[in-house]
Amino acid sequence: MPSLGADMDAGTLVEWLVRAGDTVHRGDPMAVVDTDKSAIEVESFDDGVVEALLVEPGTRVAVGTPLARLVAVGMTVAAPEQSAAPAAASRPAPSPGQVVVPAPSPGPVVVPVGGRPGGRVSPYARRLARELGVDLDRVSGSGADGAVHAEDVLAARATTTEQVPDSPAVEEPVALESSAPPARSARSARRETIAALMSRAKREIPHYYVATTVDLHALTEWLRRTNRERSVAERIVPAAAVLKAAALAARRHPGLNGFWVDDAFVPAPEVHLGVAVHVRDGALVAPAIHRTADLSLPEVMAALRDLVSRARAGRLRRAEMADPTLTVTDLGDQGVEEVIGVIYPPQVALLGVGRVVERPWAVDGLLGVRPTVRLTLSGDHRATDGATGARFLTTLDELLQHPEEL
Amino acid sequence: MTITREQARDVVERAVRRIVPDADVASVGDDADLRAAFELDSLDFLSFVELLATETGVRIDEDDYPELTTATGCTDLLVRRAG
Amino acid sequence: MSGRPLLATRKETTGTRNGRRLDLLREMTRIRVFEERCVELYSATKIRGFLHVAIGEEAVAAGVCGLLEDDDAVVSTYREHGHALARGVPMDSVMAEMYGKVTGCSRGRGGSMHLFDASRRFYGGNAIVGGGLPPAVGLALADRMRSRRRATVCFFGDGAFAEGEFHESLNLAALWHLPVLFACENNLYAMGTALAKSHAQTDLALRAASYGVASWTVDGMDVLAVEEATARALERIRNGGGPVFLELRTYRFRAHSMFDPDRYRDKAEVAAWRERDPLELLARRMREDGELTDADREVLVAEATAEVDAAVRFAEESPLEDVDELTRFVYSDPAEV
Amino acid sequence: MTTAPVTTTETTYREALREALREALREDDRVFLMGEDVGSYGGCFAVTLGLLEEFGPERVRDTPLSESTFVGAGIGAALGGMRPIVEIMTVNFSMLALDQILNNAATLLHMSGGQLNVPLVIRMTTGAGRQLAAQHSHSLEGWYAHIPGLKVIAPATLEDARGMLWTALQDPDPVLLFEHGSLYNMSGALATGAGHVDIQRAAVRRPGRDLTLVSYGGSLSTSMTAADELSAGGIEVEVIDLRVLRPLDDATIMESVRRTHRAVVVDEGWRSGSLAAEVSARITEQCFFELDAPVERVCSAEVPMPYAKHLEEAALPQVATVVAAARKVVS
Repeated sequence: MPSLGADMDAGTLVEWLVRAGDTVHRGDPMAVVDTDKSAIEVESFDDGVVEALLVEPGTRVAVGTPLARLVAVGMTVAAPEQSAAPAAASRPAPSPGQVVVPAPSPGPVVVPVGGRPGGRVSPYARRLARELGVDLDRVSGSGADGAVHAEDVLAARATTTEQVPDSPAVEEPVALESSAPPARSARSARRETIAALMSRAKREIPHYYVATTVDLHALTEWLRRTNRERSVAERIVPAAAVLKAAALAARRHPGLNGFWVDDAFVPAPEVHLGVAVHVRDGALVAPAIHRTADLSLPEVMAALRDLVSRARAGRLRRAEMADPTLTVTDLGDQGVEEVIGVIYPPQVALLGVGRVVERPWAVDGLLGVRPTVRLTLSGDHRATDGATGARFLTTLDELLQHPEEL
Repeated sequence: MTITREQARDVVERAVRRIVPDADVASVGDDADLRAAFELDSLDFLSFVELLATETGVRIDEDDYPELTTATGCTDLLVRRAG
Repeated sequence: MSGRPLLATRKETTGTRNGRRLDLLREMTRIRVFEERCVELYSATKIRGFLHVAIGEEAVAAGVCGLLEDDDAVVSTYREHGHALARGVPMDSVMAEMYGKVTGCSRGRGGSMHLFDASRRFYGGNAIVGGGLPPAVGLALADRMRSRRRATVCFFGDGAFAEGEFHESLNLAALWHLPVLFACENNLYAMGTALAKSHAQTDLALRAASYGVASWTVDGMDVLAVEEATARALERIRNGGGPVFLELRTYRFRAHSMFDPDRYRDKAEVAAWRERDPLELLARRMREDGELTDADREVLVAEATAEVDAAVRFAEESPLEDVDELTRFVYSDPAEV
Repeated sequence: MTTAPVTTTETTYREALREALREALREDDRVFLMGEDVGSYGGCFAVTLGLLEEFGPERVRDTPLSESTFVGAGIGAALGGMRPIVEIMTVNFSMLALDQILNNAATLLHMSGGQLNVPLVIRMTTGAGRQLAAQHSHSLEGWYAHIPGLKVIAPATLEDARGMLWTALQDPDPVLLFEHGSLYNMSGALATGAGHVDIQRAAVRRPGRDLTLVSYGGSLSTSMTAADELSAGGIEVEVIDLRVLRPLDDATIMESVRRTHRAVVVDEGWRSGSLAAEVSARITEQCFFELDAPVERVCSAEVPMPYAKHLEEAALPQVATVVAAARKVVS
C-alpha cells in the first residue's frame, strides 16, 4: 500500500485492474485504492508478470503492506531461499543435451512498497517523504551510496515523479491491518480526513487575505473569438485561463509556491497548481496539474478536463495527489462571487476564484458593463506578508488583460 | 440528417446521465435549469455540449449556450440545427 | 528530626561516679542488644546488604560519644550503629534505616553502612575505608575558620592506616592545628587481614605521632579508660592544641560482616578477647564496688530489649519511600534549600 | 530613549577567572580558596596571583600535595557551613581525589536522605595543546559528567569565566568547573559590569541553518573557526557551546538539531564513552526522525596525549577535521 498523501496511514483496496498472470508495464494502473480522500489508481513501478494479488478488494491495509507480487518477464519463479546461481566461472559446463536453466530471479518483486531497496534514507528524509506524500522509491539519493537526504525528497516533491527507481524493491511483508469498522463509511472517512486537514490548517496557519476584482472583458472577448475556431471538446473555459495566469503569477512570486516545513518555507522549483474538485459524493480533492506554467492554454484546459473527470471517476494518480504547490479553488460555478479559502498544508497559499459577474465598470471615466471576477488570495503569514499576496493578484490581473499571451 | 423531437430529447437525457449517472431529467421538468438542477459546473456543461454535438453532428457555439439552459431549449436547438 | 533529647539520660545523672558508670553500662547494653537483634533480623532477611556489627567494641562508642557536646561532629565508618546510638541518633530511625524504610535516618537510601543525622551532626556512615578522614578534617577546618570551639571526632579502623587518605589527613590536620579527634578502633583485622600481615610497623600510635599529632594508645575494652582518654583529648583539642590520635585497642567478637566465615582468626584468640568483654569488665568492677546487682543488670537488659522491640515494631510498621521519589536528593530541591 | 554605552575592558580568561575569585572572596566571608600552590606561587597557571596578598593565608590556603584530602576537606568544610573553592592543578591529578568527589561529594545528599548537601566548587584545568604530554593533558570532564549529584560546567568565553563562579558558589550542591588550559591567555573585551551568568543553559554562539556543531570549552574556538571556514563555502553552521556538561541542556541542542537536521559533536575527550557519545546518543534518541545524516563526532585520537607537537596536534580535534566532518554530514 503506497502512501498517497501526507496524512495517509492506511488505505482500502477497492478494485484490482489486473489479474494474476497479466503482464504489466511500468506506469500501468494496477489497482484502485481508497485513501479516505478519494479513490486513486495505483500504478506499477516495474515491468513484469503479476504473480499474485496479495490483498482482497475491500480490505483496508496499512501503508507499506505489499499488495501484489511481480516477477520479471521471462524469469522462472524461484523460491526466495534458493541460493543465487553460482558465478559463471565456477559453473560446470552443461553436459550435452542438458538444458541450461536461466538463473533464478533474485526473488519476487513486491510492488508497490514504501521502502527502498538496500538504499539508505535519512530518518528526516523518511519523515519528510511521509509528510509530503513523496514516494521514496521514486527519489534518487544524492548522498554517499545513493543515500536519500531531505533535499532529495524536496527535489522529488517539486518535480514530476518520473524518475526510474534504482532497482526492484523487495521488502518484508507487513502484517495486514484489520479492516476499518464497517460502520464507518468511506464518505465519512473522507470527511474526517478533510476535517483533520482543514482543522490543522486553521489551527497552525495564520491566514491573511487579499482580494481584488478583475475585469475579464479582454479574456471573455478573446475566448469568444478563439473558441469559435475550436471544436466543442477543445473550447477553453475562463477557469482554465485563470489557472494558467495563476501559474505564471506563482512563478513570478515564488514565495507563494512551496511548502512550510519545519518552521521554514521551502520553495518549490516548479509550479504544480492544485485544483480543488468537488467529487459528487461529497469528497473534496485538490489534485495537481503538473508544471502548469509550462503548458499552453489548450494543454491546461485539456489537463483540467482530464483531471476533473478522473477525480470524479476515482482514477487520480498518486503523484497528482501529492504534488500541488499552490491550490486554486473556483466556486464560480456554484454561484458565489467570492471565495475566501483555507490553505492546504503544507502549502502556503490558496487562490479563491468567484463567479464571472457582469458589473458596472468604469474605464477611462466612462461607465460600462463588464464581466468581472473576484479573486482572493489566502496567504500563510508565516511564509509571506500581505504585500506578496497583493503583488501576486496584481500580476494575475495584468496577465488576464492579455489572454493572447497566456 | 434530421432528427425527431423524440430523438433530440433522448440525446439530451442521455448526455445528462453520462455526466450525472442517476439524473432523471423527466423528474425536474422540461423547463428546469439543467445546470442548477444537476449541479453542472462549466466543465460538466462543456462535456454536456460536447455530447450533444457529437451525438447529433450539430454545431453548437458559445453564443448558443443561453439557449441550452433547459431540456426544452436543448431539444429545440438540436431539432432546428439538425434540420 | 524528632527523637529523644540528645543524651539527656547521661546529662541528668552526670556528676556521680555511680551514675556515670551506670550510664556507660546502659549505653553499652543498648548497643549490644541492638546489634544482637540486628544479627537475628539479618538471618531472618529483614535486614539486607552488608551488615557490620560492633559486638565487642561497645566501649569505644560509649566512651567517646558520651563526652561529646551537642555541636561537636562525628564522622564514622560502616561499623557505626554503636556510634550512632551513642551519639543519640534515635534507635527507631536507625532500625528503620536497616529496614530500608522512609522513616530511617537516611530515608532508606543509606542502609546499615550509611547512617546520617544532620541534627546531631552525625556525618555517617562512610563505607570507603579512610574516606571519612578528609571530610572530618574539613569539618574541623570550618570550625577553626569560624572560631567555633567545637571538636570533630573521626572514627576509623586499623585498616584505614594503610590508606593514603589517613596519612594525608593526619598531616593536614596537624599542619593546620585542626580540632579533630582521630579515634582509631584497632580491632587487629582489616576484614580478614591481620594488622601484622599488612603493616611493617604495628604500633599505630607511634606512626601517628610521627605526623606531629599527640597520640595515645588506650585499652579499648575498658570503657572508663576510653572515656578518660577522650576527656583529655577533647580538652586539648578545645584549647587549640591541635588534633589528637587515640589508638583504641578493641576486638570484634563476631566476624567482619554477615558474609564472613571468620576463617582467619584463631578460636582461642576470640575466646581470650571474650574474656575481656567490655560490658562484663565494667559490670564486674561495679559489682566489686557494690554499685551493681544482678537484678540491676537484668533491668538494663530488659530496658534495652524493650527499646529494641519498639524500634523493630516501628521499623516493621513504617512505610517504604514512594518509588516516585527515587531521584529525589540527587540535587538539592530549590524549594528546600 | 537613550541607552548608556556599554564600556568594556580588555581582559584575559585568566584575569576574568581571577576577578571572579576576588569578587567571591570579597563578597562572602564563607568563601575560601584551597589548593596546591594557590597562595605564594600564585597558582600553577597564575589564576590566583595576588590573592594571597589581598586576602591572607587563612582564606587563600596552600595545601600539601594531597588531592584526596584537600578535596575531602573542602567537602567537610562545606558541610561545616563554608563555601570552599578547591583548585586542582589538572584533571589528571583529580583522579587522586576521585574517591572524595564520587563517593562523598556526589553521594552525600542522596545517601543521607536529603540531609547533607555539599556546596563545594572544585576548579581544575583540563585539556591539551601545550605539549604537556600524557599526565597533564587529558580531557576527563566527560567522566565527571557521568556522575549524578555533580554539576559540571566549562566556561569557554570571557563572560563565562567571569560569571560562572559566583553562580556555582550559590549552588547548594557540588559544582566542578573546568578551565581549558589553552584558554587562559585568550583575550578580548569584557563588559565592565560583566557578572553572574546562569549555569543551566547551553548557548548558541553562532546561528546557522545547515548544521549544528555542538562543542564546549577548548573546542569552542576550534568550532567557531571551522564555522567561519564552512560559511565561506556556503554552509551555515550553528555553533552550540554546551557550557554545562551536567546536567546537559537537551532543549537547546534539540531545538537546533530540529532546525538543521544535522549534527557534529566536537569534544576533546576520547571518543569511546565520551561526552560526545552522550550528546550523540541523546540526539539520536530525541531527534532520530529529524536527522538527515548520521551524527558525526570529532574527538581526540585514542592515545595518551603525546608530547611532540606534531603528534599532539594530530591527536586533537583540529579545524580541518571539524570542517571535514561537517562537509561529510552536509554532503
